[in-house]
Amino acid sequence: MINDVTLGYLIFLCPLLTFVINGLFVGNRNAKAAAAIAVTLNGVSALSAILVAVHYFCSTFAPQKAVLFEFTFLPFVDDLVARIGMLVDPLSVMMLVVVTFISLMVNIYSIGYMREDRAEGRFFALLSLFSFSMLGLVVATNLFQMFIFWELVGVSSYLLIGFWYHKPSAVSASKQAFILTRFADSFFLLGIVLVSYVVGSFDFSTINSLSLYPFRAETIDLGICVMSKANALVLGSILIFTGGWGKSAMFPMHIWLPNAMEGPTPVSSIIHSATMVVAGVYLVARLFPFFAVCSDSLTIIMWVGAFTMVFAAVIACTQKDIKRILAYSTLSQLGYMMFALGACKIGQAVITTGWTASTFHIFTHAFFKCSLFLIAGSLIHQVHTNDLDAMGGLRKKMPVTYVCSLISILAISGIPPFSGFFSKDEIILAAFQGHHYVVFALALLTSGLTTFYMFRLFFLAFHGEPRHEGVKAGHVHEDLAMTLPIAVLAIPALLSGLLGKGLFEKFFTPGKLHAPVFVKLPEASWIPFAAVGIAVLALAIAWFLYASPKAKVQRALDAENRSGLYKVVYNKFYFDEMYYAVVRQFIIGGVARVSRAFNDYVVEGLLAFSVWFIHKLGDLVRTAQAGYLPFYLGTLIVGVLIWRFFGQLPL
Amino acid sequence: MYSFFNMNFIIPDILLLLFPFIVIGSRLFCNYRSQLPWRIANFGFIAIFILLNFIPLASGEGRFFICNWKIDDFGVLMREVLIVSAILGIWLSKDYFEHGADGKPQMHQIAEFIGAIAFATFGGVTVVSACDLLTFFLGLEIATIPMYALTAWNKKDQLGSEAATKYILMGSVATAFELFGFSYLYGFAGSLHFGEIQQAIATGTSPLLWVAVLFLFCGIGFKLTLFPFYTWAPDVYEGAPTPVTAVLSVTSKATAIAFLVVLVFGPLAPVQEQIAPLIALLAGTTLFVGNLGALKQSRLRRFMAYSSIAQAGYIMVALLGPASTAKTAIVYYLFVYAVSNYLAFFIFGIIGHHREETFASLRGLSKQNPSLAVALAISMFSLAGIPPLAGFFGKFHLFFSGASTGHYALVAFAVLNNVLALYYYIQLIKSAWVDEPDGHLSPLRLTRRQRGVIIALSISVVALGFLPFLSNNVFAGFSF
Amino acid sequence: METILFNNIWIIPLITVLACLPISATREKLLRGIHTASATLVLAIVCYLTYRVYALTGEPANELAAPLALRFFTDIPWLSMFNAHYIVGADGLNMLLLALTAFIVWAGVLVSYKIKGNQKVFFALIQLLATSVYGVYMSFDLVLFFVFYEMEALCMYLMIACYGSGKRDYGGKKLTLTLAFGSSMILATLFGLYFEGGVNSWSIMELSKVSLPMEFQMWAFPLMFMGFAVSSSLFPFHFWSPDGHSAAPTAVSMLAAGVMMKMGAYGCLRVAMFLMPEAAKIWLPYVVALLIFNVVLGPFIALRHKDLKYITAYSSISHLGLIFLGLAALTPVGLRGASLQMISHGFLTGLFFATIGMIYERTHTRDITQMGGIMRKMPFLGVGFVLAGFAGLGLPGFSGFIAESTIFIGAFQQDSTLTRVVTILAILSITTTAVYILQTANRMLHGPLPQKYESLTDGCFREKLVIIVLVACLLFIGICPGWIADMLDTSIAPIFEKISAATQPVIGGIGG
Amino acid sequence: MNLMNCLILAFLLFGIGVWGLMRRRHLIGMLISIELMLNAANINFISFAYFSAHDATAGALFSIFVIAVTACEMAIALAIIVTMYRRHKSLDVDQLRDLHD
Repeated sequence: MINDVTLGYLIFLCPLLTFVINGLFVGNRNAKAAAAIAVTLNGVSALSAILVAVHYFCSTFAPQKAVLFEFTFLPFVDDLVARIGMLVDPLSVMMLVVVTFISLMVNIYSIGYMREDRAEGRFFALLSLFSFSMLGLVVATNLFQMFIFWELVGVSSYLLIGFWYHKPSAVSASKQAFILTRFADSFFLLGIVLVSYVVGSFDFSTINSLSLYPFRAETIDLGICVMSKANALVLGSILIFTGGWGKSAMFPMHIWLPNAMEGPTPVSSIIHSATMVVAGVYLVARLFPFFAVCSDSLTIIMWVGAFTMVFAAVIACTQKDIKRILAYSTLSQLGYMMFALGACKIGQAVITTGWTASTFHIFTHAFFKCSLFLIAGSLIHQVHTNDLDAMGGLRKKMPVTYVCSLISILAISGIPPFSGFFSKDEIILAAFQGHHYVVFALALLTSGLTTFYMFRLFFLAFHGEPRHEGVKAGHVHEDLAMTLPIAVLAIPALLSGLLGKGLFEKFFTPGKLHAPVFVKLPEASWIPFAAVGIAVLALAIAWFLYASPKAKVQRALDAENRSGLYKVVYNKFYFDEMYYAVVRQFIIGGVARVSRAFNDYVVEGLLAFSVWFIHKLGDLVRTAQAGYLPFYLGTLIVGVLIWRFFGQLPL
Repeated sequence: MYSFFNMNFIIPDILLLLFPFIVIGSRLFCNYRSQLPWRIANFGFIAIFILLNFIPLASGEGRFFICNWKIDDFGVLMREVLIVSAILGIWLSKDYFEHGADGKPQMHQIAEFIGAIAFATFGGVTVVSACDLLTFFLGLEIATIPMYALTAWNKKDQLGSEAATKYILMGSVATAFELFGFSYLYGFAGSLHFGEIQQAIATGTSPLLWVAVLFLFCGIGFKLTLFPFYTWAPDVYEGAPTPVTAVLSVTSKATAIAFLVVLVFGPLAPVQEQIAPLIALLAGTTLFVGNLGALKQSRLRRFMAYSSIAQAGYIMVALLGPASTAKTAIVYYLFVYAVSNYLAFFIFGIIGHHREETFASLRGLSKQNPSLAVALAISMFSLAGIPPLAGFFGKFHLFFSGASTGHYALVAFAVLNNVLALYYYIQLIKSAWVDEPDGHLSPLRLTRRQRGVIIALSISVVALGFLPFLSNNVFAGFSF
Repeated sequence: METILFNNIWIIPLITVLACLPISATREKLLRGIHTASATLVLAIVCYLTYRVYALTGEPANELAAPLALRFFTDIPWLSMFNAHYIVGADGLNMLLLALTAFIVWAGVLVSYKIKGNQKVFFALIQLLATSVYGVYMSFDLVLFFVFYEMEALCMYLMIACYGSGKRDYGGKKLTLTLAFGSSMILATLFGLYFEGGVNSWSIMELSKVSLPMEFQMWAFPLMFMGFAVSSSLFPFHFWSPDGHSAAPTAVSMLAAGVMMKMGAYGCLRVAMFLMPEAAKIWLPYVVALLIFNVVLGPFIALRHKDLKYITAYSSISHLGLIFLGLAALTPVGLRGASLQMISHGFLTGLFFATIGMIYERTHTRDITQMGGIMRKMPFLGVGFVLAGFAGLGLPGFSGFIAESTIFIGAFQQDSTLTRVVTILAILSITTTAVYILQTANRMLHGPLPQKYESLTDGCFREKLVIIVLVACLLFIGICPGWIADMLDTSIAPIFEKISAATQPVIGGIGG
Repeated sequence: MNLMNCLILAFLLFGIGVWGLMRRRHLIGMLISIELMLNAANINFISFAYFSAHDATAGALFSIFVIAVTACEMAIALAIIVTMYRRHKSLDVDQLRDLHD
């Protein structure tokens, strides 16, 4: 019998099964079988996810939180129990659909993309592990489960980014990604420990429904300082957000994401669209009532998001590596989602439009970003380089790809009626309604920038003269397995906004808030037009610079003789170098060296000294044994005197 | 006198007294290369040992032979220890009468040698069965004087004679101290009999008594190699022939410690608390100094000298406990110590028969003769007090007795010194197990006797400790 | 029946040693076979008994063993001179530790088939070591406990110095003497326990019923705790472990790091804290300060090392620091976390040293800067190492995560300032752990393959079996930790009751 | 002529013995000083026996035994010294430096 619970199990178990079968048995022997298994099982899980979603949203009773299944994992003290369960509410159902669908697409795509690779089986296994862990994260019913799968997401991304482990760049990139996110996760864990200690439970239901008043009186000793439990909760919320901060690659922990390009392109696409980076946003969305209660942290969230949004967009304008451009665009879009969540705060009150907008943007962004990466992948597959220098003039050679990429780029630039328009528009609206005018301006600016760099990429890649011998010679063709997912993804990229809008506005609320809700919202019907206008303007500039008949493409692609400012931006504000300096020089060269020196010289030195001292005493004893009889006789006499005076006899 | 007519418990002592005369006398009836004295010696000692085991234990106050020859459980067990030591000693010495070893010439006059050992043993017996100062003193002298002679047994070996000179000169000085102490004790109590001395002390003390105690401890401190009276030991142990060193390190130590036990738990019992600090200090300093001295030794017998100095210190710890515990501990430890020590000396002897007795000549033992290396490791670990070997349980007894009167600090100090001890015993094991053999080491050959003894001793070292029926047998019913 | 089986756990290795005495050292195949068989037999027995203990959880235990709930309880008079008894028994904690030991011993025998030198002696020593460790975990009489505890010194030096590599004599001496130092500190206090306890018994159960005089506890507890902590390489006494492990042969490193280092922590919990809870309450908050080195600086030191075994040794130091963090928390969760960490780290470090040993057998170097790309040539061993690394950095799914999170949550409930600080630092330093583990794995396994390693071969079946079994254990604990938690709670409950019942003594402050 | 005088005399004798033992480098001389010390002990015994002790015979007996015992001791010592002389051709204790650490 097929009911929601079995479907829920299916959604989980299919990817896990794929991982186990491919990883342990099939993987190395038969790549084709591995691919087949992966696609079929992921298809099943995607299908069941869609079924669940349909059944959930079409069910007669109003959509609400439901726990499909839940069992105890590890009990701690009385109420503090770690459980593994499956939580179903609009947000998680939406994410289930997105994750399973995207991973199905990517799996299909990988059949074509990884055809030449000798470790195809391992690739499919890890890909399924990746989606499995993301699914577990999405349906988590409590912080502990979320952290478990959170870590699994991190490690599987590590394995996938470093998939070509013979490439030093890939290895170091994967290490960087894992360690940076791990660094953030350590704060996340600390936050979990702190919050669970104060609240006494991991469950979202408990944490999301508490209010700070009972905690104001009691204090807690955090070692460094003593603070009231209410403040401790605020601190905890910030710590928990730090986890999402690193996972979603918000500034300044953003550098791992562009470097993660070293992995195979399908990996980048799934990381950027569905599985990894949105986890951070999802975390904040999932715990939104809690953050709303600890409302100070929302401000931080907003500013972090907003800054990353602009920062990444600026960098994206100058890059030449198409995957890097896409990566920075992802950063910028994540910034949108993040600050939308933060922007819900108005003074002490909290509105939920931003939350809806943010989740909506997660939804739409997944599709077009995934398809963009797949497109980039197929381009790279043709010209064997990431560099825009080598592209251009591909429009004729790859018509389907061309059309799909146009759709996705229009979507991301927020041109109606493509999907991106709706979600981004809602976000900007939320910023405006939240009276955060600076952020609002930044958002408008960034939407222009987005349009600019996306079309820069578009024009440089598809228009103009071919700059690559292969392309010139016409060795370029479209691979079915790679083009099919692109085409399929173009549909939601086009329509998801249009169709989803109503759904999201109907169902999507973060749940009951314990913060005062702001009722009267300013009317702003002009915002969409403003946004679209800016986008069109930016499009025009891009066309003028890169596609118009008198555009100087060579000049555009030349990174050398430029202004200093351009160079700084082109080198990503030298952030990689700064990180390198800090880690190498300060951590490894400084702290680690000092601590090792302490161990080797102080501790071992004391040991060596005591040994030396004992040996000296031994030498003393043996020098007394000079074989000199009068001395020996003397010791007899002296001995009597010694014990006479020190023998403590009552003489 | 109540048991004047069943004197069978005295038979072993009488035999032991007659025994050396028989052995030496047997020389008159055979030529000098005959095995007769050796056979008689073996038979005699073993017979005496067996007879001793027939004496029933747990007989309370002990039994008297003409009123000042007391035989109690402690005495019997000490007799057993001494006889065992003597048997092992003559077995060890046998080879040295067939060919020389360790650069020393071959030894002669086995009969007299055995006789001397027997006399020394009898001296020890006299000490443990004395009831008055005179017998006590005589026993000590009978136990000591043959040792002087034994040390110098190799007339041709000038190290031996030098060692003997040092030994006897210092020994006589120590005897003088001893006598001085005795004289003051006599002066204090006005009698030589232990019982009366004890009553006198119980009634009250005076400086005279303390001077006596001081001199007595200093005098016996020499024989027991306590700090700072141990200085003779390394030289004498090195100069003397190996079997004599072994006998010295076991028999004369056993005699000396028996002397102290009889003294402290006999006449001085009422003032045990007052002299406890002195005992503790002696113990602590002695074991520390002994361990320090042994750290960097390269010659085996000197090494064993320091190690036995340290062992003396450990034994002293037990003297702090109550009588029964202390006696149990000391007797048991002496058994264990004798066995482990003789095992080590047998191995060194075998080494010494083919090479010089240094650490260097142990190199590669584990490759040439693994079983010998294992036996060496066993004896060393036992001396270091590593369970489950007997040495650990022996030390445990000693510390148990010391701690039972709350001397935790001393016990802790002694236990920590065990680490030092372990260090130098491991040094020796290292040279036998780890160091690579350098080519020009003459190969080792074991006679049947040697192999048998080594196997027997190794087994007993392993088993004596943790097998309850071995370690409980005689001590279970210990009641003083 | 089961009681007899239980007692056989430590007897079987001894019998094996005796049985092998007459066999000549040249017949190595036979010797290896016998030892493998006996190790497997013990493993089977222990697994069965562990299952039994789990099945009996909650059943009424032998009332003679009160307050502890012991199964297979045996009490025979042993050495009447000082009332030493032969008391053994099993509750959840030590049964699991026995299972760990059995696994590690089994793995250790399997990995040392190719050991150079006299295999007869080597395997005999391994069995003796196994006996001592089994005995420590089984025994509830302090004399018996100490006898087994000290026995290790007898085997360790010979094994390291004769079969080790590198500075083997130095390492062996350092390890043996430091451990002996620790156990002598313990011995010094044992007598005090007996005489101050005043019940004329060495039995832990009997002694736990009396409360020892405070001024005795005040000096005895630190002495005993540090004595045990020496073998768990708590800060001032950690120096033996890197040199010792790096010098030791694979099996010995596995046993030493896997099970022997747990003996110390076990003793701290079972003897020191159980018998002297008042002093524990006073002292432990200060002990926590030492952990800053273990937990925080340990990973950094590992970061600076190039030798695989040094890295692993320092990671062990930091992981064992977490055990003490759990103990010092003095909360049930913390104690359970500490016990979990003992078990988890046993398997984890066993796997670490096993793979390192196998790789070293092939590459003949442990310097990670010399290696690279060997994942290509030996994927199985590489994966084994990486999995060990993941378990080490506390990845969910492996036992390490369970243990560490339990410890963190438990330690955070102890609201003394110092503990809080150290807990926070410990949580934050999981990053450092990740850094050095990934750096090691990348340097060694990834990147281009040097020319000289073209001819490397992957693990043989025997080695694969070891890796598979150990990884399976790690995953098993990591994925369904509930039952282990139940087993541990039954044995931790009495200890915690004793501690929580301990009233703060009148003489305040340190030193009484 | 009372107990104290005798004890003082004995003590002085003992001290003289020690002094000689320390000063002398000649083995025979050292033996003689040892004899002095032993006899000091004898004087103690006899004086105690004469003045204080309640079984006076014991002390006298003891001193006689002491004389006998020291006689054998000296005999052995002299024998050893003779062998020494055979080897070293001198009786100077400073020559006895072969055995040392």
